[in-house]
Amino acid sequence: MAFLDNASSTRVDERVIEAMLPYFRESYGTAGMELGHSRDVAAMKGLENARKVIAESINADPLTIVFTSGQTESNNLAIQGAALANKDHGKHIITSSIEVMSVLQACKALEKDGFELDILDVDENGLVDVGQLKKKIRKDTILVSIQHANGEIGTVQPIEEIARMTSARGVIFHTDATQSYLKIPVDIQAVPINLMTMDAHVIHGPKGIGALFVRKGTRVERIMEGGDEERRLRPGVQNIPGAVGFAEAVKIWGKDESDNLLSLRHYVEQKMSTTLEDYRVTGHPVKRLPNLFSMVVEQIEGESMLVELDMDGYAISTGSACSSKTLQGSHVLKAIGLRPEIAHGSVRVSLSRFNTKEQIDGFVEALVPIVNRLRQFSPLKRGEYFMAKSEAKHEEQESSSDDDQSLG
Amino acid sequence: MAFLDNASSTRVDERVIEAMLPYFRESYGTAGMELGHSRDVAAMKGLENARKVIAESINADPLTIVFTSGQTESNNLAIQGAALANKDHGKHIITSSIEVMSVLQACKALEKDGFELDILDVDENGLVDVGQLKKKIRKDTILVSIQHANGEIGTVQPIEEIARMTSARGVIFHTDATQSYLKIPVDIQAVPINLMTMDAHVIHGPKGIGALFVRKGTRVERIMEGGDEERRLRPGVQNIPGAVGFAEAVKIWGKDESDNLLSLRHYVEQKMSTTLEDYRVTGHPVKRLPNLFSMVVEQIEGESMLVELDMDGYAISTGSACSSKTLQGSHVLKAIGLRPEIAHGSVRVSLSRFNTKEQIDGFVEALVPIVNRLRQFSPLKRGEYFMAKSEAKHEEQESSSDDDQSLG
Amino acid sequence: MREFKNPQNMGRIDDADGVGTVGNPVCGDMLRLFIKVKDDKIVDIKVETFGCVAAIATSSMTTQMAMGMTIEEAKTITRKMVADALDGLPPHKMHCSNLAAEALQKAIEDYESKTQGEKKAEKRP
Amino acid sequence: MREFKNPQNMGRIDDADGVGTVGNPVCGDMLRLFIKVKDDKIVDIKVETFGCVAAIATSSMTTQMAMGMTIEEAKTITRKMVADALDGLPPHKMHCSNLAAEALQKAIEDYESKTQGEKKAEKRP
Ligand SMILES: Cc1ncc(COP(=O)(O)O)c(C=O)c1O
Ligand SMILES: Cc1ncc(COP(=O)(O)O)c(C=O)c1O
Repeated sequence: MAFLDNASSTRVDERVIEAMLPYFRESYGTAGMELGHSRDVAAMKGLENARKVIAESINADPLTIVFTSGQTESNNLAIQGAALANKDHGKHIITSSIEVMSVLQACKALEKDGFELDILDVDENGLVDVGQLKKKIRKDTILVSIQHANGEIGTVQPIEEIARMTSARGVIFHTDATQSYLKIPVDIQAVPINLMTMDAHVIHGPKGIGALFVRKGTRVERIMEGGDEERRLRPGVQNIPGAVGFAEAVKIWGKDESDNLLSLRHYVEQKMSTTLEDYRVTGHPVKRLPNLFSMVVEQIEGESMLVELDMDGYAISTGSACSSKTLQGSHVLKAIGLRPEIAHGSVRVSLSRFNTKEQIDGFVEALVPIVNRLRQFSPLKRGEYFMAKSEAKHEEQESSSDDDQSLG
Repeated sequence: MAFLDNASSTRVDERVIEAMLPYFRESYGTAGMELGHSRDVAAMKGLENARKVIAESINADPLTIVFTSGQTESNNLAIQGAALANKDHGKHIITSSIEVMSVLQACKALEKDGFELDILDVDENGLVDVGQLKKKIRKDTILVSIQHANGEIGTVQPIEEIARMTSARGVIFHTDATQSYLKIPVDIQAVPINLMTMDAHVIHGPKGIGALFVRKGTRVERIMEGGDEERRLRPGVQNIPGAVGFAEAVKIWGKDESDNLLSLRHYVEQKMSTTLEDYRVTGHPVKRLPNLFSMVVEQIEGESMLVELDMDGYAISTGSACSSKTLQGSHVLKAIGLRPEIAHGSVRVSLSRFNTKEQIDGFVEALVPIVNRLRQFSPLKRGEYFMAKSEAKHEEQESSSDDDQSLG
Repeated sequence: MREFKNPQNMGRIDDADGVGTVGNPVCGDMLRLFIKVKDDKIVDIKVETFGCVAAIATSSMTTQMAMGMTIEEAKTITRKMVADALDGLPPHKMHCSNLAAEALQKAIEDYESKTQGEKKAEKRP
Repeated sequence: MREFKNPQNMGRIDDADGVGTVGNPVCGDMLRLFIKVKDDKIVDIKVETFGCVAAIATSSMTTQMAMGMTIEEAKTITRKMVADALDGLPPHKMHCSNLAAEALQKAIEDYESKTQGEKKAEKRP
């Protein structure tokens, strides 16, 4: 089995499992008390060492790292927390149209509480226009949330530029760095990001643990009530084995790992370009996650490819509407202007340290006959990949007034 | 090392670790898609089987179980979520003075949002008076939150009676059952509880995973935004290994386990009564968690005992003010009317399946000389254990106007 | 899954007696179903499917059911029959399974409208 | 930790020359410190402590420092000296470490007020 869906989640590295085991078996105390019994002290040391490791990975102070249950919670804490803590300064928030649901929905939920929201368009490569962002900033803008890299198409945003610009204007900048963390290093001393989301489960760490970097002086309110844990920003007994596993995943991340992933991605690209017909790479051609290759394959639908590939032993993902419970296609593929029937043909390959060139060879060799067979009985003809932006807008309005019946 | 602090957290059972490993190593997919690749399908099956196991343990439908990151999140989701979803029906909430911080603080935070809060007193055994609760219920009462069992003194509340009473009045009833779960079985078909908090890490499961039972028809709003996971009540990639471990902990809970814990607690009580002088058991003499023994030892302070016992290899906990970062003594010991200097002498022994009579013998034999030595140089004389309730009220007002300097 | 892995009767019939098209690639699935009729019996049937696994599987299932049936028999093939035969589709996939049966009915309508034309032509002399 | 495990000079002196009591058990820690003085030197010192580990450890440390000192030397023992000697108490425990030095100063005051009374009595004849 070749697992090529590492942007969804990753295999937990054996060294990470090893690192967690003592915290299940021996140091299973909590980290509440300063002068607790030995098991609590050992647990607390594990937790605080983990915090140091995460902090060092972004050149930050350990005091700025808040452990959470993962990406969704970090994003909610950042956005709800910063909005509520700073509402006296203004009510305006800016985000982009290709953020993950936890960012988009958290921002939209704030609209109901009287906040005003601007959602930035992206270009056909998925890039936010910093000039446009700059223009949208108002006197009462308190928060900008733009992801570091997109999990579906891999496009990397110019967060350094955005951070400098927002910082100069006294606006809080949050970035969801879940997909880019470690893969594209960030030095928090050099880049004035205020809040940054990280998650363990996409870097061979466990599920259920993430972190939020909170710059000193950035005001954030907690969104869950309770005790004083995590500098009162995230109460409750900490997931200490999770934090230790998270830190181990960070420690074992190789110096060459991003380069290796990029080489492997180049191999995918080359192999694909010499073997497959009528597809188009999505995401920015250069500013892209080293481990992410995504494309749309013309005339066929992604879920069919996914299921056939799975039978042949290859795990990929798709942004096809068929593949989601709500039958809504990927909002990201829509945002970059893909026609719905084209977006249906989406295939995402996301790599990890456990993938090999042999797996890629096997994958592409399995994919081609599947595509050919599905194309053979497709009622669609070779067509246009992109619609004009205005057309896309129009479609969007139409489809939002459709009911579920008409989707599929 | 004898670990007698199992109400804080517990050793993860080897069988639980074994059950989780395949979800770290092989079934590390997410549970987002219905027709995903095999790893996702395997992950989803693991998650849904876990949900079934938790559901069966309280005789509920799997659809009523929402996985969360633990007690704190379950309590916040229940209280914030139910209050916000039902605010059109009323603004009045009732809880008790001995709830955990996540319940008390979640209720208090709602006061700032315009909700009205009544906090019920408890008697010297820690019991809520159902008659008093009944009288406090108003036409606009929407939520009552009373824990099943207290984690510091072990007192078990009459939740069946409370549930029947609130249900008859159309008031939502939430109970934090973290400490009692499995130890005191609850049949959700027989008892009209609306919301119930459970957590894995006090029943030999992992930290970072808990659940909230949400009765069908009980309206709750989610407190974090994101995707559609967990019936939209708790978005984000689920902690699947955690859920599987949680379920395994439930499966291996022995039929006789509560009885065994109670026998061991009786052994502690007996041993203590024949060996130690000038102490008093706290909590209800009969309606108490089978695994929890707590007491206050006269003339001495708990942290000192804790540290000395730890050096001798015994882990216990204390509600002494010295043992918390804020230097606030246990609000529970205050609520049952203990004088502050008496509350300082608190010692909690909480048992698990890994404890033995030999450990108890060793513990009591270690405790007695420690108590004697500390008493020898205590400036306090043998005194009164309890102050009148009115006196306690007075003290509370005084101390809340004190600044940190005066605490210790 | 078997139906999906080895779907039967996929493709087109160039000289079909009836063709039915349903769905819209913009919204999701699209099907085009072809029938060849002889002596009121379906003697050949093929389907082109763009869409999810459920749509492909029900396409295959529907064509296998209809093959060899009389037109009147084929008219009784409903969504429900197909779904039951495939049993246990996730609820949100139910509407995909409707498409093949719908396409079949449309193809039959198309055939009937054409043959009624022919019959009228036959009656004319 | 060593100071806590084997605290020195714990207990009381029944015929003490000076006694200092600080703290309040209601708020947390309470200390009572006893000194015996001969030729202006502290020749015996004992302390009763109710309170946390830090209070006990600093009680022990303070009494060891003061033992053998002249009254004037003992007056220079400050909270800071004790905390430094124990080095690295958690911040929220700092105030506990103040108590022992405070109790010592109070005991010295008590001693001086008593001896001044005596000196006056001596001068009287
Ligand atoms: C077992 C256990 N879990 C969790 C907590 C803290 O929970 P919360 O943050 O919900 O007050 C405590 C605190 O007493 C506890 O004893
Ligand atoms: C790796 C990964 N984690 C988590 C999520 C879901 O996150 P959220 O609930 O924050 O949208 C996604 C969704 O795309 C994802 O790809």
